[in-house]
Amino acid sequence: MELLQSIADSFNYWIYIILMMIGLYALVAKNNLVKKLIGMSIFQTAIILFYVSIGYKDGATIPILYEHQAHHGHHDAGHGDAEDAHHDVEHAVEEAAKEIHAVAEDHADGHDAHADDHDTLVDSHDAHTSSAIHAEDFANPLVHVLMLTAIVVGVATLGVGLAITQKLYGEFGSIEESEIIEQIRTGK
Amino acid sequence: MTEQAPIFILLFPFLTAVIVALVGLRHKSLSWPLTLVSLGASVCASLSTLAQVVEHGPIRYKLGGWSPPFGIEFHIDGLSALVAVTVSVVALLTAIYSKDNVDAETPDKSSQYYSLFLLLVSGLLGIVITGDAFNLYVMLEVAALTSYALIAMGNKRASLAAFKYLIMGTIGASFYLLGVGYLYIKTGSLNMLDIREILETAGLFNSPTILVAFILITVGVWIKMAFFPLHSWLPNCYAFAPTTSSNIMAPLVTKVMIYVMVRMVLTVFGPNYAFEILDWENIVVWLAVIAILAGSIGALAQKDLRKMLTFLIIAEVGYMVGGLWLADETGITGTIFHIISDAFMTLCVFLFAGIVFAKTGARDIYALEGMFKKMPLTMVGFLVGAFSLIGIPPTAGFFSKWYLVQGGINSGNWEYVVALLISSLINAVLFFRLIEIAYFGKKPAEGHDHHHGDDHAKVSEASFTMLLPLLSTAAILIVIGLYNKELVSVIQDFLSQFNLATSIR
Amino acid sequence: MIWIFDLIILVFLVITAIISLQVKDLLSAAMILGVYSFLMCLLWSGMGAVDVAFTEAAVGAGVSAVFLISTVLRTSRRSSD
Amino acid sequence: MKILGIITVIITGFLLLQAERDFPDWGDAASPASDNRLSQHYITETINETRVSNMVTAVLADYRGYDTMFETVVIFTAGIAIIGILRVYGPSTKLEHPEPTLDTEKPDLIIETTCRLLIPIIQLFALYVIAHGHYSPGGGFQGGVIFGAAFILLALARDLQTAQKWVPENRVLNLAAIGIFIYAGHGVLSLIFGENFLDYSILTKVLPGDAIDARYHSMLGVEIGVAFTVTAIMFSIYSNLASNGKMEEGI
Amino acid sequence: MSSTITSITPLLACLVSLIAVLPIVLLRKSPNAREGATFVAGIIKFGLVLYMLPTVLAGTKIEYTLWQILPNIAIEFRVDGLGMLFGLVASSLWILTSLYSIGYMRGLKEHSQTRFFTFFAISLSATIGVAFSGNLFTLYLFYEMLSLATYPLVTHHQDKEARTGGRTYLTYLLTTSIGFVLPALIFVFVKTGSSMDFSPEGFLAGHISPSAALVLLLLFTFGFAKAGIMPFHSWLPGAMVAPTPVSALLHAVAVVKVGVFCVLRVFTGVFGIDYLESLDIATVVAWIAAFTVITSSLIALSQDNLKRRLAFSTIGQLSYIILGVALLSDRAVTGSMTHIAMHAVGKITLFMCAGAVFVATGKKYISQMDGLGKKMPFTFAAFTIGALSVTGLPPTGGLISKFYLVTGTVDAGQVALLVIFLISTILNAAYLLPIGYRAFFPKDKELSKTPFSWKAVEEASLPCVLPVCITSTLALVLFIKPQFLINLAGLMLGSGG
Repeated sequence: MELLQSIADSFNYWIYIILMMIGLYALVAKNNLVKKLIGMSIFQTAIILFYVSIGYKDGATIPILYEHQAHHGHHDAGHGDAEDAHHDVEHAVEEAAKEIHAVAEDHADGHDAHADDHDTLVDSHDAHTSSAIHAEDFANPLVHVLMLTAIVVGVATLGVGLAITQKLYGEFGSIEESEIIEQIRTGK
Repeated sequence: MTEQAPIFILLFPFLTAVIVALVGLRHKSLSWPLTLVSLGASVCASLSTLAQVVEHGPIRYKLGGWSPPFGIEFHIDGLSALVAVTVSVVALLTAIYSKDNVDAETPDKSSQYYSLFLLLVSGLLGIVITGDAFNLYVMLEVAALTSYALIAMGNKRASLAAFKYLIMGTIGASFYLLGVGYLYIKTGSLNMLDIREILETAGLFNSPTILVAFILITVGVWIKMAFFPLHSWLPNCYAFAPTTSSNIMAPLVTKVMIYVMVRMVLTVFGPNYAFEILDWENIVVWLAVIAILAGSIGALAQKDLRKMLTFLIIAEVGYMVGGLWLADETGITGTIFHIISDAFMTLCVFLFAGIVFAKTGARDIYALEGMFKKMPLTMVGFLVGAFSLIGIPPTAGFFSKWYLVQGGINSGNWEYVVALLISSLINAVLFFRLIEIAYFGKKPAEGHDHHHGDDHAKVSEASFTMLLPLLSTAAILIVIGLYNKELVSVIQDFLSQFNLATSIR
Repeated sequence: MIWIFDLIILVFLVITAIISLQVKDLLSAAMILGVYSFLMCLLWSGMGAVDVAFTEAAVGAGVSAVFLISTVLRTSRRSSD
Repeated sequence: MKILGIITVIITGFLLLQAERDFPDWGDAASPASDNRLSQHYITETINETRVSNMVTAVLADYRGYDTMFETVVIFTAGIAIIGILRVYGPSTKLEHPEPTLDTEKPDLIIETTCRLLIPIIQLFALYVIAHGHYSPGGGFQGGVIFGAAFILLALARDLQTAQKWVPENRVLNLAAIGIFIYAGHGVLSLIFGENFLDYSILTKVLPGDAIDARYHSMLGVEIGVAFTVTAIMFSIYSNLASNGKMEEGI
Repeated sequence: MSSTITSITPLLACLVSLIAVLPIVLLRKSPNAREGATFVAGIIKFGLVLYMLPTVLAGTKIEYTLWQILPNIAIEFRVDGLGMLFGLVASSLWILTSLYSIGYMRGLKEHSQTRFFTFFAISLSATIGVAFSGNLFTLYLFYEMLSLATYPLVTHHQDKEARTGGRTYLTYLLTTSIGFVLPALIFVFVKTGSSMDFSPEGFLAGHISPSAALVLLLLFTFGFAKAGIMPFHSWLPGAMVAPTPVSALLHAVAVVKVGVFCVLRVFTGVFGIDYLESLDIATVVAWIAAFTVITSSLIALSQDNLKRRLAFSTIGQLSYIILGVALLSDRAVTGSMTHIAMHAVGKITLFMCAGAVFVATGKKYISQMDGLGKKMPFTFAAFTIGALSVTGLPPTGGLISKFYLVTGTVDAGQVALLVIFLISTILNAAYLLPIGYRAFFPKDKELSKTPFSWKAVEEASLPCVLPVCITSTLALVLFIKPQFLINLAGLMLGSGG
């Protein structure tokens, strides 16, 4: 199982490369314009997968703060009104996070290198209040932001590509690249 | 307000693009003046920024008030300021020119056209002034999406060309994005200067990841700039796009991509890494030599005026890629200088091609017959552009070649020098072929007529809005040539931080 | 995240990607691309990228598929490859 | 073409695999990307600097707000581009189809009723996603896409003409433009008050609360702007693609 | 001796004809005013050059820096002996050529005369610019300007022949200037990093290796293809399609002389005679020039078209000049420099005569010219004097320069080259002198018996004949008073020649 798991770990990077190559191949080699665009979608999502993988941390949760942490964060300003409204949601999130924490601790036992990290983490837990924010606990939010942009760019490009495809179909009556090129060649 | 000038470079065209999209639906006639005003303002802002950079050194403009690695910043040094001025001025000239073309070639859609036009300009300006590697990608996509549309709004063949461009452009941009990702996984930063600092302090230069990042980014940008083996999308795109589209894209898009390449190599990876640790100058210079020759020879084979010019762009891209990889300060100065002068040169000849197309409706080079008689002023503008591309002093093109050849000699890359000269000669052949056609006309002058052909009754010059940009571009070419020392001193100020003089072989 | 789910999803991702590119009927290809996007969305939410997953679900599996389908219906459904 | 594709794929794949061995372990919290002050700053300081618990939203709309503005512009560009490429003005085919064909058939009752029920719920949910982006996954993009999907659903279930009655073409464009103006307006307003572009903290002059609150509130405003644009453009793209640019009948 | 003053006069002298373009274009509607403008500009130009003559003769150089165009490099004018000599020749002959071209163009009712005069004026500016340029860069600038400005003149007829000729013309000139001179120029700049100012000592010494020096020397010699060194000579016969005044200008005043002038400059100002001597590489150039001299003379013998024969004669004479300077002895270099002037005067006479014959009779071929001397006595008298001068026989100026060249060869100890000089002189005489002789004493007995009478004289119009007479007189005068030219040339050699 350990072996499988380690394969699964590097698998993430491999799969992104495989997916990307599938997309790239389709982009270059497919003859049908819509197929090319599908390839493009796959190509782009593969890159997004890569980015998201960068941001992943073992045992970290989603980059949204728990209620008490948020509270801790701005206790000086004394803003409590958000707290009531979202009590339920954040409670649920907190529960989920605790579970993940437990998993993370199991993990830590398996890896010596991680154990050290975790000790310091626990130390810092002791030093501060239990609700302090630790970077190790949350997935990297930056890559998520970047990838939101990338997704949007992807759909925008897809839309434009489809529009051009439709225009080409209107003009040549085909969405096969070779047929269109043939028409241009013979039409001249 | 001058400290806010950097944002205004971008803000004017970008906001006006949205306004044009709105207002243009109801009042079509407003699109053009709005475009002009906004680009004029952008030119002013970029000039003011350039003045500040020259006077006080690089500007770091924090967007959102966040200090650099956390927020996005504009990092404007001499290089970006110069290129920004070039982009905005070229855009303004093209916009003036576009008045008659846009309505004629894309009826009903002029508001969308101008909106896209302005968005393209904002995208390009955004690429130039940003200091953030990922923001550059976003801007790249803004510019790319608009280009696809601006090309696809042309005739039948333009649509297919646009689709190919879309595919190639996406591959290029994605490679760039992936390269930035590889940089990020190793450095954890997106700010260009920050990445550079981390690369140096953490000693990451031997990491294969950084190598792959470098290759991905370089190849991605090469695809976008149509560097020779990756150029196949370019000729048809620019040849069949609407006139204004090719007028704006031919001078700017490839040049801005070269700016990105220079920026990445010098600012992000650093010349030390790109030229010394990797040490593949020779391969790249040879590739550039092939690109130069292939572009020039490709141009020789063309009968279609605009298509011929597109092959010249490919050759010019070879100049600049090669010039950068000469790894010599003078060569890089030449590359940067060539970005500017080539933008105007290409603009000049494309404006001319546009006028010829508008006046005669023909695409091939024989449409030029007798042009010297029919439109002498237009031809004067063309001559300056052609001389500049050939490299005849005192036009800008001569001086960029001057620096490039000097760099080639300094670094001992004789093959590059020879290729440059051969390409100049081929350009001479190309343009004198055109000049000959224009000068001799279909039938040789009827020999010994009494009223020695000086009567201007037959003259039909292009309209004022077409002629003005052409002649201004010609004037700018000469002015750049005469004032090249000043430009070069700005470029060398920029380059002085990289210690290139010591890092050459 | 649970590695066994991870593995299954990754394998299915590759399978759907290949199928959507190989199937000759473009409408099916579009639908399978939707499935691909949805799997991707699952994977990402497993990695803690909820916002990205959410967006992918809305954009990739939803709107993109609709765009593709409308284009396929407006043009031709058959593909030579 | 196939050979070319295979060569490209092999070269690129080989290159990427080379670098893969050099990557930090998957999910390693100590990897440079995660260990860098940049991502740590976003995780630990966001709450203090912006009071937004969803770090993604904070980074998206504030730290990297400029990116996001242009992300919106990408969407806007795509919309305009597709109109530019596809849209055919004028009554070109009106003569062939005096009435949209779908109008003559009665739409399916079940679908119609379900949609009538669903669409308000989808829209409500979209609004929730937009407004709740500060505390949970979501925000302008996601909400906007969902909102746009509601209109697309309407157009799919009934026909394009019906949806067009709700959001005619010009109104779509107005909405898109307004969205961008809302976003850029925040930036311009900060410029007017004498700070850098998109520096929301200065907006405390017009918004309640202190400078951090101003950031918090501005982010909501900005998300709404994004939502406007995305909603409008998503529908616009759909209606152009579905009607081949004629805006007469959908698929 | 080598003091320097700053004055704007060189610039003005260069610009006068460029500024004259404006009135020429504006006055296109009235030919008289237009040609008047040309003429006035010519006289002002000559006046300005003359104004500088005493200063230069006194050993002072006149400098003017126009524009700092590149780091280290300025567009700079400097008038020294050689420049003055060439400037004097060009500006004085321009007046005569203008006069002549008025007669020629009107006589043949040519089209597009405004364009003709416009580019004529621009060419002159470029020529004076070359003459007075202070460094290699400025020289190159004006050299290119000249190539382009003369293109419309060469292709003036705009017919098929002109197209071919013009194409050859530009191909040769641009290929060599971009392909050879430009890299050589940049190479020099890279290696020396200096401002590339001409100086009697040269500025290359110590910066480059001997082999690089040889390559550079050859690049420059072939690169300035206007000098017509073989194998880059064939543009010159091709350019004969131009109207005769243009040929005269090309051959005597502007183009070819600019070519040799540039080569002279490179030898004396860039490398420096002493440096070249120490390197011992100039002999290569000397032999190439010698080859050109003999070959072109032999080709000239076989030409029946008068202008073509003159063209090949020019190629040979130009190589004399280069040969002279390549010998590197003081006398030979002096001879080269003076030969610029002497040959210019002689050759322009010959060309203008050929043109006058064409205007008056429409005849182009030597075989048709039997006995024409009686119809056109002034023209053919002038032709004979010109031929004598070019051949280098008394009582003409050509003798002086040839004398210096020959003695210089002896100084240099190159006996083989001396033989070549003598052979070529015989060949010169063989292809030039018979023309004049046959014109007056035709083979055809009938023609020779016809007595001379003033009534039968059918000269071309006065503006054609007058310049011919003046230049032939000038050729005679230079025989008597060559000293100031030799002085000017001597200034370049430092020692005073």
